[in-house]
Amino acid sequence: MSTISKDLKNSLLSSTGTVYLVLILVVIAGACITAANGRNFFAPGNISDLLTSTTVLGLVVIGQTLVILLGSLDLSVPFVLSLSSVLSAGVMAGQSTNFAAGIATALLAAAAVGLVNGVLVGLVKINGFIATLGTGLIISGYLFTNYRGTTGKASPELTAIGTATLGVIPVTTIGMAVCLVIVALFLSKTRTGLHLYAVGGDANVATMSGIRSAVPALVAHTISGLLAGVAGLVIVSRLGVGSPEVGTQGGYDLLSIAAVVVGGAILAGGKGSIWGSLGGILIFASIDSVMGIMQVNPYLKEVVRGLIIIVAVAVYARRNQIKIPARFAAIQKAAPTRPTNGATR
Amino acid sequence: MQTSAARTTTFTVLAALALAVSACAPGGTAATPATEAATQNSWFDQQKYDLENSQRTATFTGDPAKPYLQYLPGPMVEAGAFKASGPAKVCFSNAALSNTWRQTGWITMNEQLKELQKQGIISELETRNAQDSDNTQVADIDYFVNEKSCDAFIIAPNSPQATAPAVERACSTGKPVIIFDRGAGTNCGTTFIHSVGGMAWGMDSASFIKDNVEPGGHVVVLRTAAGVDVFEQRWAAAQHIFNEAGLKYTDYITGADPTKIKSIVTDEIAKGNVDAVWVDLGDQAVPAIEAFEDAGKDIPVVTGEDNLAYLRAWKAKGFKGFASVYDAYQWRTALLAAAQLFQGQAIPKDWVLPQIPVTAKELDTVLATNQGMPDTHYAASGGEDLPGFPQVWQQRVIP
Amino acid sequence: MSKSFFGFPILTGIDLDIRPGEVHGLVGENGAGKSTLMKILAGVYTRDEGTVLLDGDDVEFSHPVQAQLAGISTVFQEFNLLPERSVAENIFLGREPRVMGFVSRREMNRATAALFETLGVDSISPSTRVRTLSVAQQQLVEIAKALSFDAKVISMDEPTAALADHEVELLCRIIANLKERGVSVLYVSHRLREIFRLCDRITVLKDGALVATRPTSELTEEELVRLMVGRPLSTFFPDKALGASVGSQPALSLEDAGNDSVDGISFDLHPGEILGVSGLQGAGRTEVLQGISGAVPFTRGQVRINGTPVNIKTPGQGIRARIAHVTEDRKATGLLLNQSVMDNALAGVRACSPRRSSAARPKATELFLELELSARGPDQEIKYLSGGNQQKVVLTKWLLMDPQIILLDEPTRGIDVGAKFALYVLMRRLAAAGHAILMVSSELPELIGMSDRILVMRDGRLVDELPGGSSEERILQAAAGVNTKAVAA
Amino acid sequence: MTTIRYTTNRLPFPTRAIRSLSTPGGAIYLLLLALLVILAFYNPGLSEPGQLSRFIGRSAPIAIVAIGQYFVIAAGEFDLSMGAVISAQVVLAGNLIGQDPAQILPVIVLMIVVGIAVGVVNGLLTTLLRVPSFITTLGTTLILSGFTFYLTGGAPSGNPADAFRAIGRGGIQNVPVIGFVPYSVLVLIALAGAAVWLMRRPFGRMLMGVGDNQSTIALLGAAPWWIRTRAFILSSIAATIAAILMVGYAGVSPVVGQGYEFIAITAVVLGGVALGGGRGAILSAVAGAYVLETLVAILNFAGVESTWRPAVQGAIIVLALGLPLLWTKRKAFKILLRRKASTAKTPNPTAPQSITEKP
Repeated sequence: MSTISKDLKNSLLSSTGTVYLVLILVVIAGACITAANGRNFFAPGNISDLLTSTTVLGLVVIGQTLVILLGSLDLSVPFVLSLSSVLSAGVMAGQSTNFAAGIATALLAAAAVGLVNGVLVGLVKINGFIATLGTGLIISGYLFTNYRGTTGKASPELTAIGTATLGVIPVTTIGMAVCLVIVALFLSKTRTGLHLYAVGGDANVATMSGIRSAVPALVAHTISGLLAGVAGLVIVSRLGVGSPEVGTQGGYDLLSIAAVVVGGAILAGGKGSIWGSLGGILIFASIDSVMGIMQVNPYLKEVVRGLIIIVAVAVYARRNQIKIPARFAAIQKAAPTRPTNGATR
Repeated sequence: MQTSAARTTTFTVLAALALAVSACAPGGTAATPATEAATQNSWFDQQKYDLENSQRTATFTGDPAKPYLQYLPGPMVEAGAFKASGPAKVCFSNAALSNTWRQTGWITMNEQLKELQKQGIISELETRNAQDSDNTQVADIDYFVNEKSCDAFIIAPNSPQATAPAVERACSTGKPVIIFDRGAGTNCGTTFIHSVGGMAWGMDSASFIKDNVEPGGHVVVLRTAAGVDVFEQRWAAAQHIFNEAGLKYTDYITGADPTKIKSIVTDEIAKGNVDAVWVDLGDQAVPAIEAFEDAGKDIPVVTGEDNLAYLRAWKAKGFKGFASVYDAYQWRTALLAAAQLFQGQAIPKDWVLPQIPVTAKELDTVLATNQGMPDTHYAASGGEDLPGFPQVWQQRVIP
Repeated sequence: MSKSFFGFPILTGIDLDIRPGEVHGLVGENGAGKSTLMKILAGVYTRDEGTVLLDGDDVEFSHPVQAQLAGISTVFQEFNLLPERSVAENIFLGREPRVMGFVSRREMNRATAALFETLGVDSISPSTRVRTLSVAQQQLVEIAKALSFDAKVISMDEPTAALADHEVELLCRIIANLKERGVSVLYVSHRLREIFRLCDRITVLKDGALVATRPTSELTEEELVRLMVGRPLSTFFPDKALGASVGSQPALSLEDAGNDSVDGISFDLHPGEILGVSGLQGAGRTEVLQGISGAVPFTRGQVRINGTPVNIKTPGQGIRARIAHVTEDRKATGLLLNQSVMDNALAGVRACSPRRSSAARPKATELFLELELSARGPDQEIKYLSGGNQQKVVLTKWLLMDPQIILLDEPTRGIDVGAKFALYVLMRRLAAAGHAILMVSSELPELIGMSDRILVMRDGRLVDELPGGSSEERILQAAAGVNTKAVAA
Repeated sequence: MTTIRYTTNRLPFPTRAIRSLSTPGGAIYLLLLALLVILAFYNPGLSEPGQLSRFIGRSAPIAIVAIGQYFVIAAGEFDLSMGAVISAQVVLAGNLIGQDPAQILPVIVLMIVVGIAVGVVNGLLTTLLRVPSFITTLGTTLILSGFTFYLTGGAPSGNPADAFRAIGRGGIQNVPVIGFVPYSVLVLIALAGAAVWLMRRPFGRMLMGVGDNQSTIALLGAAPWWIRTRAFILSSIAATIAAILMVGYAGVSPVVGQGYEFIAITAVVLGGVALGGGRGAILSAVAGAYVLETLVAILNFAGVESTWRPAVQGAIIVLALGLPLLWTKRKAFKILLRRKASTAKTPNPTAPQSITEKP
C-alpha cells in the first residue's frame, strides 16, 4: 500500500493536484452558498445523496478513464449499463436462488460487449468513437425490441445491498471505491496497465518497446464494459427492477467523458489518472448537489455543467504548455518563450 | 490501392447484406398482422382495461366547475396526524420537465402554490427534478427522506416500478406521500392522484377511429417511446380495440420528432391507403396532418390530445379529429391534496380525476376559452380560476 | 566478440568488429551509412546479406526488443520516451519487474536508481516524469535504458548534439564508466574532439563503404578528416560564375541577432549570392533560418532587408518581406501529405495572397515542367512522390510567392542524384536572377560546390567565414572546433 | 523506377470517376445507388414524378448538417454542438416569428448571427484556449440548449408563419419530368454547390491543409486558428439553415435536431472522410448522409420492427468501416494468431517506422 500512497502523493503534485484544488474550492463555495440559504451542505442527507450520485457515474467513469488513457472512447456505456440491468433483473426474477446467476449473466454480457469494442478498436483499428457508437446502437436495438419498460425484479440480496449503508456511506459507494482501488492497482501494478499509458501516449514508442497495442485495448474496453455492467447492477439494486432506459436516461456516455476530462486526462490518451477522474466526478457531483439544494432551474444546471467542462479543460490546457529549454536563455531578459508551431497540435 | 479495392468489395457486400436483411424482415410489406400482435403486448391488462372503461363514463363527486377536486366515491384517508398547526413544507420529487404537458402542469402547480402560501397553509415547496432518470429520482427522494425537513412528499414518478423502493422509504417516514401522474409500483402512498388512466385515454381515441373507419382499414400508429408506461398503456388499449374491430395498423416509434413523423407518414402515404392516424401524444398529430397536406391527399381521421396546436389545426383544417385528454390539472390537485391533509380534511385514497375528451362538439368552446395561449399549452390545465390566469400561462415562464 | 556485415545495398561489405570494453568511434559524412548501420544493429532494419556475430553466435533481429535482449542497445537521436510517464517506467517499459505477478514499482525505482548510480548520475529521481527533465537528462534516461538491458554493446547516435558543454563532460564520464565495466560502445559523432577523447578505435565510413578502422592513437584529427572527405563529386555542380553582385547593397543583413538558441549572428547576404551555412548537428544553423523567416523569431539584434530595418516576428511577416523558407523536415513542416501536388504548390499563395492563386496555377505548371517534376499530374497526392519530387514541389510553392531571399535548410536531404542536380541548377538560376540564397547543408561537397561563401557555426554562434572553394577539411575543422586558431573572435 | 513526366493533362472525367469508385469517398456512391435500388424495389412509387425529389428534399437537412460537419472534420475537429444549434434555432424561429410574416427576414438574419456567434465561440475556445473540440462543443451544447430552454420555458410557443415554413415545406409545382421540386432540394443543391466551390477556393484548400498538417500551413503565414474558427462558423451556419428547413418541413419542437451531430459525424465518416482531418470529399459526405436516410426509409418500407432499426444502422456503420480495415489487416491477424505464445518476438518488423495516426 505504501506505493499506492506514494503514487497518490505524486499525482497530487501534478495535474491531479489542480483537480482536487478545484474540488476543494467548489466544496467551500458550495458550503458557503448553501449556508447562506440556511442549509447545511454537509448534512448527512446531502452527503449520502452526493455519494449515491457519485456511485453509478463513478463506476462508468473508472472504465471510461481506462479507455481514454488508451486514446479511445466508449460511447456504448449507457447501453451496456441498461443491458446489464435488464439481464440481471430478468434472471433474478426476485428469487434469492438466482442472485449469483443474475449477476454472472449481466457481468458476462457486459464484459462481452466490452471485448467486442476492444476487438474493433484494438485489432480491427476502427476509430473508438465510431466503433462504440455502432455497438451502442446495436445493443439499443436489442434492448428496445425485447424489453418494453421496467422488467424483472432484483433478488432480496441485491436490494439489501442497494439500501445498506455504513453510517452515511452507502455500501454501493464502498463497492465503487473498491473497484476504483482495484483499477488503480491494475494501472500501476500490472504490465498491461502501464502499457495502456504507453499505447495511448505514443504508439510508436510502445511498439519499439515490444508492446502489442491490441492487448491494452482489449483489456481497457473489456473493463469499461464490465464496470458499466457493475453500474447496471448498482442501479438494479436501487430501483429493484431492470430498465432498458436507465443508461440513456443518465446520459452516462458524455457525462463520463466530461468527468474524465475535468479530471485532468487528455482525450488523445496517455495522460490522466483514476484519482483525477474521481476528482472530476466529485466536482460534478458537488456542483450538482449545490444546485439541487438551491433548486436551480434544471435548464440552468445544464448551462453550469457546460461552463465547468470548458473552463476546467481550458485551465488544464494552459498549464500543459511545453517550455523549450533555451541555450542562450541567460542572456535575454524579457523575451517570451514561444513554442514552435508544431507544439500546438 | 488494396484498401480501396477492399472498400468497394465491402460496400457491395454491405449492399447485398442490406438487401438480405430487409428481405428477411418480418412482415415484409404493409401492416403487421393484427392477431399475432394482440397476444404480444405485455402491457395489456384486461382488469385494468375494464376498470378504466367503466370509469370513463362514471359520475364524479364534487363541483363540476372544479374538476381538479372531483373524485370517484371510494375509501377515504383521514388526515388525522397529518393536520398541521402552521404553514408546512412540501417536498416534490418531479420526474422531469421534459415535455410540454409537464411544463403546463408545473406552471399550474406553481400558481396554486402561490395561493396556498398566501393562505398560510404551505410554507415552501422544495423541488428536485430527476431529468427523466429513475436513478436520479431515487436519489432525490432519498435526499428528501434523509434531510428530514419535509412535512409531506409529492412524487411524480418517472417509472412506477423503478421508483417503488424509494417511495416506500418515503412512506416509512410517516409523513403523507402523495403520488400523481404515472403511479408508483407500491401501494404505500397516502393517495394516488391521476385522471382515469392511460388505457382510458387510448380507448377514447381508438374507439373514435373504430367508429369512423371501416373494418379492414389501415391505421398508422405513432408512438413516442417504447417502454414508458403512460404511452404503453395508451397503446395497449388502442391496440386491443383495433384488433377487436379488425383494423390493420403499422406502428412506429418516433421520439415525438416531427421530422421523423412527417417522413414516416409520407412514406406510409406513398405505400398506399392510410385511413387513420392514431398518436399516443398530442405533439405528434400536427406533423402527421401536414404530411397529408403536402402529399396533396385528404386528411383522414387523425386523433390527438388537448394541446392547442392540435386543436387549432383540427379547427382550421376540418378533418375528423378527436382529442383524448390527460388532465394537466392533476399537478394542482397534488398540492391541494397536501393542503387538505394539513387542514385536517379527508381525501380519497385513490383519487381519480375525470378525464373528458374533447370532441368536435366542444372544440369551439375549448378554443374560445384558450384564446391567446401558446400552441404548447394544454386545454385541461385547470388554471382558469387562479389569479395568474391567463397571463402566466400565455407567457409560459417556467419557474 | 565480432560482427561482420557483407553486402548491403546502402552499405556494402562493411566489416567491423567491436571488442569488449572498447569505445569504437564511427565517423563519416552525412549519407555515409552510419545511421543505417546502427539501425540494422538495433533491429529496426533487417540486413539483406551478411552476418552479425555476437560473442561468436550468429544473431538476427527483426525487432528492436530482440536486439536489446541479445545485448545490443541503441540510443537514437530521437528519443523514444513517454513524456507523461516516470523515468523508471520509461526505462522498464515492456519488461517491468514483477513480484508475485504484480509490477513492483519499488523494484523498478530501485533498479533505476542503481542504474543511475552506476552511471554516476544523481540528479534524476526515478519517479520524476520525463517531461519535466531537460534534454540532457532525457538523453541520460535513454542511456540508462540502453544499459538496463544488461547491454554488451551500446550504440549512440550523436548523443551530444543537444547537450551543453558540462553535460558533455558528464556523458564522457559515463562512457568511461561503461568501458570500465566491459561494455562496448559504438559512438557515432561529428564532433571529432569527442571522438578523439573517447574512442579507442575509429571506423570511417564513406558512401556506404568502410574506409578504414584505426586505433585512435595512430590518427591525427587532420588525417581523420582527410579519410572522411574526398568524394569526387565536384563535377555535379553547375557553374558558379553567373554573377554574384557582391559589393552592392546586401539583400539581407544581420547584426548581432539572437534568441534562445543562437547568439550574436552577424552577416550580409547579397543579391545573386549563394551563402552556405555549415556546422554540426545542433550548432544552430536551422535556428538562424527560423529566426530570419519569423518561424522562431530573433529576440535581439538588428535585421535589415535591402538596407531597411525590419522586425519579423511571424512567418507571415517574413513572407511579406519576401523571404522563402524551405524547411529541413519536409514531412513535418513542408508538405501537406494527403493533398495533391497542385494543392501543395499553391498552398503558399493561397495562404498569403489568395487573390493571386488562380494566376499562380499556370506558373506552377511552368515550374513543374522546368524542374522536370516526375508526377502523374496535378491531382496526384504528394505522398506518392519521391523525396526529390516532393522537394521540387516545395520549392515551387515558395517560388510562386515571389521571394527575394530564399532560405534553404538541407535542401537535398533524402533526394536522389538526378533531382539534386536539378535543384542545383535551379539555385544557380535563381541566384543569377538576383535572388539571395542562404543554404544550410550537412553535405560538405554540396556546400563547397554551390556556395559563394560559407559561414560556419558552432554551439549557436557563427565561428568562421570561408570562401566558396574551401576544402572539406577546413570546414570540418572549423565546425568541429579542431583548429582553435580558426575560431573567429 | 520509371520516370513519369509531369503532365498537365488530367485524365478524362469518366476515367477519374471510375477510378475514384475504388476509394472510400467514391464507393459510397455505389452503396447509395444499391440502397436506392433496394428502396425502389420496396417502394415502386419512388420512380413516380415528385416522389424522389420529395425524398431528397426531406433528407436535405441531414445532408446540410453533414456538409457543415464536413468542414469541421476536414479541419481536424469535431462539432458536437450541431444538434443543439438546430434545436435552439428552431425554438428561436418559433418564438420570434410567430404569425407575423414581417418578422421573417429580421429573424432569419438574427438566426444566422446567432449561428455565427456559436461558431466563433466554438472556434476560439478550441483554437485559442486549446480545449479539444470534442469538449468545447459538448460544453457549448449544454450551455446553448440549457439557455434556450430556460429562456423559452422549455418549448417554443408555436409554429411560425406559413410563409416562413414554406422554405422547408413548399416547392415548385408542375416541373416537367420531375413534377414537384421542394425548395429544400434547391437549397441543398445551392449549398452543396457553394460548399464544393468553397473547398476549391484558397480558403477550402487551407482548411484541408490545416487538417492535414497545421505546421506547414502556419509557416506559410496563414493563421490556423482563424481557418479552424471559420470551419466552426460554417458548421453552425449549416446547422442554422438545416433548422430553417426543418421548422418548415415539420414544425417546431424542442426535439428537432436531437442527435443530429452524431448522424452527421456518421454520415461524414461513411463518406470516407478521415476523422482527424485533411482527407475526404464533401460530396461523399453528402452521399453518406443519403445512405443513412435511404437505409432508414428501406427499414420503414420493409417493415423491420421499429426498435431494431438503430441496430441495423449500428451494424452497417461498424461493418462499412471495419471490413476494409480487416481486409488490409488480414496478414497481421494471421501473424498474431501464429505467434500467440511468444511475447518477446513481436510481430511486424516494419511497425516501428510506421506512422500512427491519432484522432
